[in-house]
Amino acid sequence: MANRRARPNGLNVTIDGVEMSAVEGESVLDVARRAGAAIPTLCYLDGLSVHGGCRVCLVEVDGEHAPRLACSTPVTDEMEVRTATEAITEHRRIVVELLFAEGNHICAVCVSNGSCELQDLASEVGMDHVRFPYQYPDRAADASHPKYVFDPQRCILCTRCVRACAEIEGAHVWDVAARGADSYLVTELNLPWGEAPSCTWCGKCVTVCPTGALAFKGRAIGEMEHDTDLVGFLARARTEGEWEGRS
Amino acid sequence: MSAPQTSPPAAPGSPNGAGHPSGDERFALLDKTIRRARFAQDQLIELLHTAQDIFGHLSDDVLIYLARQLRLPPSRVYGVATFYQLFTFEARGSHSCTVCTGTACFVKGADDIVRTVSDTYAVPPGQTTDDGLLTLATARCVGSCGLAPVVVVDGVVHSHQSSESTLEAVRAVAEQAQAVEAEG
Amino acid sequence: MAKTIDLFQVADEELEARSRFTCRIKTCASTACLSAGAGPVRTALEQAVAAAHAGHDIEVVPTGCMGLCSKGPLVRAEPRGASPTLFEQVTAEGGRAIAETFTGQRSEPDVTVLDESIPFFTQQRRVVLKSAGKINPDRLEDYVAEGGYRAVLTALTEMTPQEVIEVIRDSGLRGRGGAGYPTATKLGLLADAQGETKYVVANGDEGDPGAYMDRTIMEDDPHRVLEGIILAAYATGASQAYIYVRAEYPSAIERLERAIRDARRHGLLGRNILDNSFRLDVAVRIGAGAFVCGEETALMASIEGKRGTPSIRPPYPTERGLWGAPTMINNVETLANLPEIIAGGADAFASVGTGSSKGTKVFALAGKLQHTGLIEVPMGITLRTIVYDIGGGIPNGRSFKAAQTGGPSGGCIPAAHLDTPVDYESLRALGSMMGSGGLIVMDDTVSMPEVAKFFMEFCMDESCGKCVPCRAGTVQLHELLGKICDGKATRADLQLLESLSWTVRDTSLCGLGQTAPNPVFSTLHYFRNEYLDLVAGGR
Amino acid sequence: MSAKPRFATVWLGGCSGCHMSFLDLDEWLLELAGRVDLVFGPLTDAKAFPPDVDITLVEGAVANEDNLELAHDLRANTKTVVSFGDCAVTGNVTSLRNLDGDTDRLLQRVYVDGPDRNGVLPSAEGIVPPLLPKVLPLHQVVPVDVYLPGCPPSAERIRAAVEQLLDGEPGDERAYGIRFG
Repeated sequence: MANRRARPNGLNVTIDGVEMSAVEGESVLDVARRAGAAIPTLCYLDGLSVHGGCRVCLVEVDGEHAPRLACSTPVTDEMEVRTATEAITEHRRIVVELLFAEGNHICAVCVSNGSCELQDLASEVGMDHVRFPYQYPDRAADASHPKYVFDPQRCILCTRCVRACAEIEGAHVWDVAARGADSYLVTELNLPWGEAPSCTWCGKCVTVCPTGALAFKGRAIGEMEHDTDLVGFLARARTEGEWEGRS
Repeated sequence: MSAPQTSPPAAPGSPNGAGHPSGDERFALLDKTIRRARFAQDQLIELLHTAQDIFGHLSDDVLIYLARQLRLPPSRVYGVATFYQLFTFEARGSHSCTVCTGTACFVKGADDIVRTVSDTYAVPPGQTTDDGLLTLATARCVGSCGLAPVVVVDGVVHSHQSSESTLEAVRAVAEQAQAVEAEG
Repeated sequence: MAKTIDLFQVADEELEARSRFTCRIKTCASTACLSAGAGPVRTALEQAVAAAHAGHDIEVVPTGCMGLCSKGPLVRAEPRGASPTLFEQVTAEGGRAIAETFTGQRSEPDVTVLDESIPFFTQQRRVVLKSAGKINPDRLEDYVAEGGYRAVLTALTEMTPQEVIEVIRDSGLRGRGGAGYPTATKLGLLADAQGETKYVVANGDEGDPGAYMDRTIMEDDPHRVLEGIILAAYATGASQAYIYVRAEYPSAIERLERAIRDARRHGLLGRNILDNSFRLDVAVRIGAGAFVCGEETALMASIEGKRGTPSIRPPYPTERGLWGAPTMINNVETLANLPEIIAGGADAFASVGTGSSKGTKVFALAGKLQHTGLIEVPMGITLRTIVYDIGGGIPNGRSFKAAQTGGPSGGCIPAAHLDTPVDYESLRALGSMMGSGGLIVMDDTVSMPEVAKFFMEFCMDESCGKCVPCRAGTVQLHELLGKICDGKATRADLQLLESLSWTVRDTSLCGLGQTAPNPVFSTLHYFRNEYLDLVAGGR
Repeated sequence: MSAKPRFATVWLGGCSGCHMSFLDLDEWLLELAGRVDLVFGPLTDAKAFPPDVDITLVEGAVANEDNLELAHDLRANTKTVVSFGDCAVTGNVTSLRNLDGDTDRLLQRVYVDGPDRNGVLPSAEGIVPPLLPKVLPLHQVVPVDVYLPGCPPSAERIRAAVEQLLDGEPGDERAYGIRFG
């Protein structure tokens, strides 16, 4: 009768020393956020499938020899998680440095300057400079769409746009082409975006972009703000039938 | 990329829709394989292989056609085709020289061979000479490590190669071609 | 409707047919020997036999790999009632001479004989390659005559699936793809998984540069692979299997497809296998040039016709694999061990090897050695035996520097550790790994930072690009190694190389990225001075 | 003995915006002048970088051979080198030309093909320094001790960083924060 645990099938999870109750099926990220732990994320976005590519949400789990992804690791009973050890912090910093070095991220002239998740993350992980040589990839921007601009120099290949378009809008205009360091985003068969017949002009890809890679046309430096909550809201509305009315 | 998107072939009325509006017979051949694969989306890679065998390379037209037939988003087809190394999107040279750069060949000096051929014919690895004569390629491992270094010239495997012997083999096929051309 | 084969009758008939020939001349038709000119040799043999009207007495048999690839093309003459002779570096002219010797037209061919009592042959122990190089891989009857498919018969008629798994557990078999996961445990996971359809996948996407074990097994003895698959499927309740083969292996694909057709025709695949209620279909799926597809989640994506990018685990394939159904992926060599384990028993299998590593391992022996080729050795054999006895030592008066195992995921083992037994744990303790079986020997002319750079370039080119540390990290590691090799690096660069290596190892999504820094770690560990000599300030 | 710390600022390949932001410190500059000897910078007359400098703020990326020479000079003669602003720290806008790669083509495009030009390449031996093949952040050229990113760093952040250095506890970025752009 006197169940020690908070809920039936409840799990006890410790995040950075804070004891939390959790439910089976929750991810480490879910519970950590409730615990107030600031685990950074880039590719993860509420409402989209889990991608697991950016690696910045890695945390240490007791008994595991390598870090685990907070976004995709389900919590288990008596799990002990540390979200910001020295090793984790250094890994995150290196990952962010790698992102800055592989693209052409010039905050000073970016539409998203001031509201960019990558820019914020750099500050958060203490990246005061990039130790690796910049790669300066030659990537041309696509301004063929009447409403939006795609600048692949700022793209971190998080695939939020790909997933938002395929999973929420159902159009699958975007995908990733080539592989490795040569990977890039394409619309349809590598068409100029403005000529892609499957694009519905819904703009979800633009709203979910964490950087200035996707923006509304005509925005100047620092004028682009994203609405990353939108797809989570839409996904919930759809799965929980929020517009159907509930008794 | 040039923009060959003349409007893509009209969606066939049924998935069994016959051929390509251009009337290119090769599409009928491709269709046969698509039907044998029962239009299964998971057969995309096999069908890309087939299409490349038929057409020599994968043009946008062919990719669009496959996307329509399998009812896949074009971006997905493009993403898959460009992911795999064996698919090529441009016509190849009339002759090819593929240098194996597997570990055994590396240890025995394959990189020198690549450099020599590349310098001599002014063609970077993975590309075709401007005159379309020679495609220089590298292969990860052709699995004949006992014969390292290995070079494949126009499909013929040459074992225990040096830079000189490779050049000789390439010259043999290339000059033969030029001689034929000169006669013709 | 397939007509069920009577294995014993076919075997008897086959052996009877063979005994009618006074001499059987086997000519290696494997990729390596074909590359060295085995095609014209076979034609010459056949023409000479035909010219002498000796077709009833002499049979020319195209076989798989005879092993010593560096001496190819190889031809082996097996006269009835006399000892066989192995000929090396046979030309078309030599082939004719060999045939004419056995048709009685000349006394002795002018072809170099390869002594089969050299350690290259005697130190080997062939289980997986038992029939390779001896049979015509295109003939099901050849395999049956060697006792083939008896294990399936035994399993289906005398054993429960659980019993099959138990025998495999007792044998101690571990995965031959690299990591050495216990095979029976994996089988057990799939057997216990709930699902209407379950899949077994044979991983033949051998991509390590310098490795061709799986290709040889698939080309030379495709039915052994099929038999292994049938056993695994029976043990786990799977009804569909795929063999994923790289497109670079066209003859493996061709032979497997023929083997599948023949097996189906003889009631060894399809419904009611060998008249039992068990059913299984097998299909070949072809890759298209992506090393990462050897990783099991990437391989499954590729089978589904998608980009071969790995997925995060959990869920594991045995929980949610192909099309969401429980799936088990095994390396081709692992599966090819199963027939011998079921037919010969767990004890016989486990009598070979060491405490934790049972059985044999196939290696593609390459690099700076007298003898290179494909070998199968008992687990626990020392590297020294492989290098100096089987491989015949280092040619050109040079000395041994390092043996590289595990390909781009593995490491280099220096001379000081030549007496290490070859088993999963010992190699891992040295910072290398068993890997799938590439074993490349380097002499003292090779620069180890260059070797590390070579493997890093491979990983960089083969990175799928999904996760940041592998996609961007391998690029930076490669650049740092290049800077070091060019003599332009500082001590700070060396430090950065090490710390980035740790991050790529610990944070990459899949095995490719996680193991990509291994060649760096291992060469830094054993050959640090070579790095220091290249860096400003030196040692 | 208790001489004031020797302080320098350097302007490499940048827009001088970081110096402008520095000047935004207004009256604090008077305080600073009391605490340090300003021995080199765009505001002084010195031609050569002086010896024994304690703190040097370096604005701008390393873009040409003069920048390169000065970078080595200042490093050899400074105790604490501060990468001052995004151009020094990352290359920033100055490094945008790296995307094109080829300096000859770049000069051609800017001075010959571009509008409102007289169609000649600027050249004056010994006066116009040749461009480096690639623009580099300062730390890719010489070791850097403290990084103060920002385009430009705000006056407050500059002050916090400099005060920290003068107080002898260099390089704790928590005091002045990290912010690009």
